Amino acid sequence: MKKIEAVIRVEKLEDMLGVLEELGCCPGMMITHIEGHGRQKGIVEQFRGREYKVNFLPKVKIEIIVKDFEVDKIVKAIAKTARTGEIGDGKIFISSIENAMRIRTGEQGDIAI
Amino acid sequence: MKKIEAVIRVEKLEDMLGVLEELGCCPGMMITHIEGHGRQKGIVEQFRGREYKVNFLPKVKIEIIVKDFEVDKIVKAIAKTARTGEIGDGKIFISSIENAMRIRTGEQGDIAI
Amino acid sequence: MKKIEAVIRVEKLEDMLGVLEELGCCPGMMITHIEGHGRQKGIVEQFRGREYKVNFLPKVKIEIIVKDFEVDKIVKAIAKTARTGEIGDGKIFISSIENAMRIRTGEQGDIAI
Amino acid sequence: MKKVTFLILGFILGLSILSFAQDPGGAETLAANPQAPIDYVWVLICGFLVFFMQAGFAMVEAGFCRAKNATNLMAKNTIDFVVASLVFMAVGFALMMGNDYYGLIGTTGWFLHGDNYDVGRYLMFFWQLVFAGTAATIVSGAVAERLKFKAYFLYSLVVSAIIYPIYGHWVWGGGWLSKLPFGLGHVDFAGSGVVHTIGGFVGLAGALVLGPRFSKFGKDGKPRAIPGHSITLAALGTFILWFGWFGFNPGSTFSGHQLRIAVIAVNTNLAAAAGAAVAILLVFLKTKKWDVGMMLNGCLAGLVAVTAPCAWIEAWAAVVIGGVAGLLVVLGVYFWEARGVDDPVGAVSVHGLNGVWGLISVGLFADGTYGLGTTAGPLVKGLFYGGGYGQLISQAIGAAVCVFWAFGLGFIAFKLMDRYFGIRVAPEEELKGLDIPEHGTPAYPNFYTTNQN
Amino acid sequence: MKKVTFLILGFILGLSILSFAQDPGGAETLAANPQAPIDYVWVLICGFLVFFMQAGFAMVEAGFCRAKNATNLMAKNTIDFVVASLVFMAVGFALMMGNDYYGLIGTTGWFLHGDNYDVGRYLMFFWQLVFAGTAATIVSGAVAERLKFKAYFLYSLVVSAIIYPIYGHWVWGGGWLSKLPFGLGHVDFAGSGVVHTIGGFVGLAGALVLGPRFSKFGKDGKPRAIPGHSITLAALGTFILWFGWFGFNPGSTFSGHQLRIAVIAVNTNLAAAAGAAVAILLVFLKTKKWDVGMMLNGCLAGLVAVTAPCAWIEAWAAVVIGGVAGLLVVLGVYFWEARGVDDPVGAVSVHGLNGVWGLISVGLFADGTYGLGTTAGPLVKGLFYGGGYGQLISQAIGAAVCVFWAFGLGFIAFKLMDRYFGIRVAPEEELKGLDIPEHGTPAYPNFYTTNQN
Amino acid sequence: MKKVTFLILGFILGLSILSFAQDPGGAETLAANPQAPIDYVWVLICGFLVFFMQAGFAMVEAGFCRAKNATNLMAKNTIDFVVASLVFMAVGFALMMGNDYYGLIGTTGWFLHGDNYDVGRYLMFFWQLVFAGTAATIVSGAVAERLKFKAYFLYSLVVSAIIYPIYGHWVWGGGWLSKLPFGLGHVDFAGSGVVHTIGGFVGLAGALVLGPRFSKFGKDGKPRAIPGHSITLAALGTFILWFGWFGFNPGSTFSGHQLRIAVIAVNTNLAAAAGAAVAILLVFLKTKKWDVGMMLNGCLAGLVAVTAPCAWIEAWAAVVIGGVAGLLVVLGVYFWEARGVDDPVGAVSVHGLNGVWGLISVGLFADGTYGLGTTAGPLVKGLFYGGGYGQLISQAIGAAVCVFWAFGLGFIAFKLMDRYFGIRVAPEEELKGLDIPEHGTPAYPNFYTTNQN
Ligand SMILES: Nc1ncnc2c1ncn2[C@@H]1O[C@H](COP(=O)(O)OP(=O)(O)O)[C@@H](O)[C@H]1O
Ligand SMILES: Nc1ncnc2c1ncn2[C@@H]1O[C@H](COP(=O)(O)OP(=O)(O)O)[C@@H](O)[C@H]1O
Ligand SMILES: Nc1ncnc2c1ncn2[C@@H]1O[C@H](COP(=O)(O)OP(=O)(O)O)[C@@H](O)[C@H]1O
Repeated sequence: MKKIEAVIRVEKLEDMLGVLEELGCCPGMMITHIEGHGRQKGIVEQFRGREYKVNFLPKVKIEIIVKDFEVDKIVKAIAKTARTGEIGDGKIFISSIENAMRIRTGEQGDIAI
Repeated sequence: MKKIEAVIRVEKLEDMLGVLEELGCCPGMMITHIEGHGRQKGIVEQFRGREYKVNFLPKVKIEIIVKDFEVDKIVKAIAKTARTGEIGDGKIFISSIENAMRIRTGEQGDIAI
Repeated sequence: MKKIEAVIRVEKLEDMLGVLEELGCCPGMMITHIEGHGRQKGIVEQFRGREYKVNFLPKVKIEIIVKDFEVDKIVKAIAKTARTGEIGDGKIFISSIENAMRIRTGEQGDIAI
Repeated sequence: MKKVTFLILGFILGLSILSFAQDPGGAETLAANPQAPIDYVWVLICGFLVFFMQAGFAMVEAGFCRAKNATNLMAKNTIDFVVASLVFMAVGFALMMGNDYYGLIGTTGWFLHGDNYDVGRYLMFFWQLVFAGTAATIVSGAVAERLKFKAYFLYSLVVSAIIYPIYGHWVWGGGWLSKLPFGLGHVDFAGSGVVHTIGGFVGLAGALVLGPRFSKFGKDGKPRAIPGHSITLAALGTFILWFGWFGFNPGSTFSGHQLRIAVIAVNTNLAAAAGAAVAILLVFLKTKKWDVGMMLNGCLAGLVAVTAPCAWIEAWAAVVIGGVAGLLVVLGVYFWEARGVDDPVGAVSVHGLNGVWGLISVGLFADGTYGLGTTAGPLVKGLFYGGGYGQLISQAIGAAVCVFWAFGLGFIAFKLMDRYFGIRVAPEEELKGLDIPEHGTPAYPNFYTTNQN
Repeated sequence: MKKVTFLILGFILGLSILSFAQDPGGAETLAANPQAPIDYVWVLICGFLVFFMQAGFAMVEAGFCRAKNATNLMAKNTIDFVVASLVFMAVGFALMMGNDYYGLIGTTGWFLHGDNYDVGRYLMFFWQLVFAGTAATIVSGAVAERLKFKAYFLYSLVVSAIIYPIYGHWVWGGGWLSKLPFGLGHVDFAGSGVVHTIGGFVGLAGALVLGPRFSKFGKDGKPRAIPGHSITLAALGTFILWFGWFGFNPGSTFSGHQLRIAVIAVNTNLAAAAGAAVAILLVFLKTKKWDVGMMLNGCLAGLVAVTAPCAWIEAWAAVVIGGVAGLLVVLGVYFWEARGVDDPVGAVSVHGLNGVWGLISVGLFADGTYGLGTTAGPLVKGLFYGGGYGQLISQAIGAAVCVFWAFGLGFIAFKLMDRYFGIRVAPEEELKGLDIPEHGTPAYPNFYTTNQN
Repeated sequence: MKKVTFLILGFILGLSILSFAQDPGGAETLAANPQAPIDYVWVLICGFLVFFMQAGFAMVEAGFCRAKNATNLMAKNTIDFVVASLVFMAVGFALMMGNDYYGLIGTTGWFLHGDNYDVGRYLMFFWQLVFAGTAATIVSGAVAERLKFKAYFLYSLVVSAIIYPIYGHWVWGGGWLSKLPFGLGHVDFAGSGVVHTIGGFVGLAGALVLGPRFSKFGKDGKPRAIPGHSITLAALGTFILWFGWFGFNPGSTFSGHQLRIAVIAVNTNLAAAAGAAVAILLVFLKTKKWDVGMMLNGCLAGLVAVTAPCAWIEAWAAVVIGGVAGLLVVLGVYFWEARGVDDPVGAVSVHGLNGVWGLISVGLFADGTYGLGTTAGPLVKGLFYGGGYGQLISQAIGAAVCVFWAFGLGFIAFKLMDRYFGIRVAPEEELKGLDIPEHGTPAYPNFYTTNQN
């Protein structure tokens, strides 16, 4: 099993869900609202006449645990959906998961995903 | 060292803490409020007379880094506490951690946990 | 590639960013506001005359994916910046990442970081 | 000679508002009493302020409860006034202010019809309505975070059609309590009893029938704090209530010609301040923290307590009465919790206990400078000013009756509903919060909320 | 004899406010009419309440929209009144209340200068200004979450300099509509038409020119709900509006001597209650949930509808008119959405539709007990009270003119601006929310916000 | 002849409120002056509105500060009025309005006792109290996010027992400033100086003694923005203040018979609008963003500035005065920050600077149509209306005295407290926010908050 961890633009979340659902092979996911910092410049905001720079941009982190052979398909789908070509599109990280358990049933391993 | 990553129902968090404390062997944890998407149907909400479907349900993600031999005990405890038998109970994922450091002391490895 | 996962005090976040920027070698990061539970005692709050204990303290989790050889430098920097010597300074966990992709360009592997 | 002058004034005034039924246009009333406009303007504007208290209650209750029930609290705090408006017009007003039937109920004026299509009657209706609405909305705090909306809807009907107007008739409608043979009979200037004690004890009944919220009491049975989701809203609500109270108390002269309104305004304000000061200091002594929530409760407690005596006391007495209220509300909150009663916003202590204290205080502090809406007639005098025990007795009787009536009927109403369809939401609904299961609408969908229980 | 008395009173009163131009100190006006103070006090305080409605609109609109546009909504709801204050003083007031020119426009009083430096004129200006500000602010809801601030700034100029005052002149400034030969001519007691229909239909024009918000309609073209970010603020805003409306309607007698104000206050309140009740029950039948948002809309709909008739009807009629308004607002919201119109807060249905209904209802329910600010003159009588079709016709004409005028000029104004500089923000700005790109200031920087679209 | 009539009226009126000490019931006062009710009603209702400003200040300050200090701000904004109510009753009122002692202080009326148990005195007390409370609450903004609650508690005592009432006596209590031999002596119609300059400069003293908040100035010493946590609350608060100001200024006639109230209301509103417009446009020129926070500050600045002159100027002057205020507040905010002064909500610029500007403006724009609460007596005339420099000089002297008095005593008070127990919270408490360490109560426990510093 692998964990696919993708950081994407907030406004891409809804489409992403649609795409993954169609794709069928997405068993579930965890969405976390994070603040990201990378190449993308922070934005300038202002308050009562004084400007200030915000270095953290709101991003969404999607985590999906999938069977090994499904990784590529999903990564491709995510990348395709999230891409705008502008700096700030985000990244996808892959790591390995040793085991999984579905709490409801106690099933373990691939079937638990 | 392993990381135990569990997605559970929001309302189970408090009990979970109690159980793990009793268990004694829980050195610490990170709690993240996430939005989950899985088999569980989203709920229907409404606003000014119009209904809409929410596909993301609030869930809590608990991350605990533990020594290898403690994994089973903790996973069991979590599963037992989080189970209701209804769809939406959540899942537990295990992955490996290569090293840990306690910032306060600089200790590394198992003793840092 | 490794993932450096550090739990630190909320009030250390701003300094941390500065330090890592200077360090230069920090390609990007994900910041998550979490609630932590560890050795540090929870705090006592009160509402309408009645006190209650809060077991979860606000903490910040920083995740940085870096090339293997940069790990030490960054970990040291984080530890140095986050340390106060008081219980609650937090911890740093290292795990391995198998692959990364920059969505914008599709680049994979180390260059994607 | 002066005496004469103002007796006449008082007389004309009296007429202006009561007589001339069937003057929908108001011209005849005006012709008969050119002084009427100032009274109408005063009563209406004060009535508007009292209405605004609805917003105050909504904000205080929302602020003191959790985010997951905020929509439900907004719904309840709106619907109770909506229902009260319609029901009180249909039957409540007639029962309360209609022609008296053996001191028990009023019997005329259903649907504001016939003779009641008159500027004076409409004025009185408006005034009594905003008070009825206040009594009704107090309860929502005590039963918060677990009562079904449907049950609250029905409860609103009962309180504004029966519980409030009938007791109101006994005190303000010429009913038997106002005719008690001790002192000047039971008096309640602006409604510590009629409005607040009623609301507070119906609330107690509701809280008892419902039982405490999940997780309010630990497995050890010890009470636990369940912090509200916005101190800012709670404070805003308190300010709005304080503001509205300046309509509630001074407006109860029902006449701008009673210059006593200046004294009433001052007393109202001083009691609020004293209540807040005592409450925050008390808790500070106990926990070494400056407890805002309790200060807000203390402020409201002072306002509730001074509501009955405000027109008959002088400044220093208002400070004392308010201070005692601050003490009572702190003790009250601990008392009820110790007895396993869960009152999420402290409504029972603020309105119930201090409503009673307010009624009693009249029998102690009334200084004999003012009477029943006039300085002419007999004056209200309490124990400390040589008035003897008479007034005190009337006040005690009235207070006791009020408590029994409110608690009794409230208990019956909630029990009956519970018997028929169950008034408490399902446990998992309570855990998730009432907003989505009952209304489908989370209060703050754009915000990330935490500590859901 | 009584008749005489109040005719005289009415007469003096009439004078007091209109005559004596050039009395900046007010002493002569007072000497000529010792009764004037009560009228000034009443009108001013009611005017203050109307001003406070600005806060109500701001809260309702913010509550019904998303957190990412809250700063923008605060900016718009403030700037419209700021602009209205300055522009209406410069030209609006003169166009509306200046000496009539062939029933079309007023022509004197620019910049409140010369003769207008008079307590009576200033009083009238203040009153008309807070009304103009209300009409202006209604639109911000219909165009919310996508209109550029700059465009709103300019729109505010147009509405308070031209659209509102000219139509206002036709009805309240002695213009042609008020002189229609049917019934007593077109009458609109407190502005269901002049204020609300105008605001609502200018809003419709804006919504149409702008088009719907991104994601309001699915790919299938089906309307989707976009929940607002705070039900608490929406409810608070509704209470503030309800409160302010007690200045809006009763204050429109422009005199405290019209004791009819008591009837007006009661009717205003009953219509609000009926509207809320019907709206929440209707939606409950459809979705089995107690819909708070729609109840709040229903409440406002009732208030809008009763604004025109409030002085000429009795209680039961107010309930009926408000109830129908509750029905209309629910149907309206579905109707516009079905037609692809995106009105984020329901302004078009609440103010537009029900403004029209309010005007019409006068022609049906006016009961002939009250006339044009007096019980002396001719009385307003509708169809159901044997007044025949006359009044109804006048009302229909006025309503039609109002809709065309407001929608027409509104459409032209927004189209022109769109032609020149584009009135809609860039798509990515809309997605991110207007707060940062337009104002640089997120509304809630300390909070973690989610579901950004 | 007319003159005579209103002279008489004015005379009777004068009596009504001042004479007849010891009339707790109000009947004699009424008999002596049947016209009194309108004045009592007017003054009280305006006073209620002024009280409501407390809520406005609380919301503006909370909105402009961070979520982690919201509870603390609610606590401070409540306690200051609580303390003011009790202390002003005990000593403040006597010092301010008691019998004059060599133009320095008042000496009678402690605890509202004895002769002061009189409707007229109570009325005056209520009015002066709500003003004292306003002066007190202004300071909380300037010292926000770092001052200990305990220190604020004590400060409230000092300001409402000494600083405010003594200066108030000099201007409104018949003290020496009101008797300056230039023009009509120092005049301050509704308190630009007595209330706002006092509050603003005591605030400046506090801010200086405290020093800036952690992270307000970068290592390079450059000022940094610390955004507030809710623009919505800030805007709501501003609307509430604007609303309350309609009580603050027009109510300061202390009589409903002064029809000038209409002019005052209009001027008040125009200045607010002009201030807001200028402020937002100025910042737009600088940053190309529509800055809501500064617009709200500008609006308040306009209100503060027009408070002194509102009764003596005409509409266009109000626009000019407000516009200048908008300019001053923007410059002021940058000025203080550039000097290392940290004023989290801009209180010093809004109330301090513009309070002074308001006092000066009287000497320039007073148009000689109105005098000291009457059109009879001598009229106030400024430089631009041929009044010469006399009035201007008096205004300048008064302003200077006000600034020195407020800043001086404020500085001493805060310094002394700091010497004894340290008025600033510990650094880590400031970082975490004051809510939990000082009060134990986070303002928003259900919400996930971020950017804690
Ligand atoms: N090495 C990294 N470790 C953790 N998160 C990263 C890393 N690089 C990028 N990110 C995340 O991806 C987001 C987008 O990256 P950014 O550099 O801004 O744009 P791009 O990926 O298009 O170059 C960042 O906001 C950050 O949250
Ligand atoms: N493959 C997965 N990857 C990531 N998160 C998952 C995965 N499967 C489930 N989850 C998380 O677990 C939660 C519960 O899973 P769900 O399928 O709804 O119920 P159950 O686990 O009982 O089948 C989901 O909301 C989601 O957050
Ligand atoms: N074994 C662990 N697994 C996950 N998170 C941990 C673990 N140990 C500590 N943490 C996180 O680190 C934070 C600080 O740890 P704590 O024990 O409180 O202080 P210290 O690290 O100084 O002993 C905790 O709040 C928790 O979020």
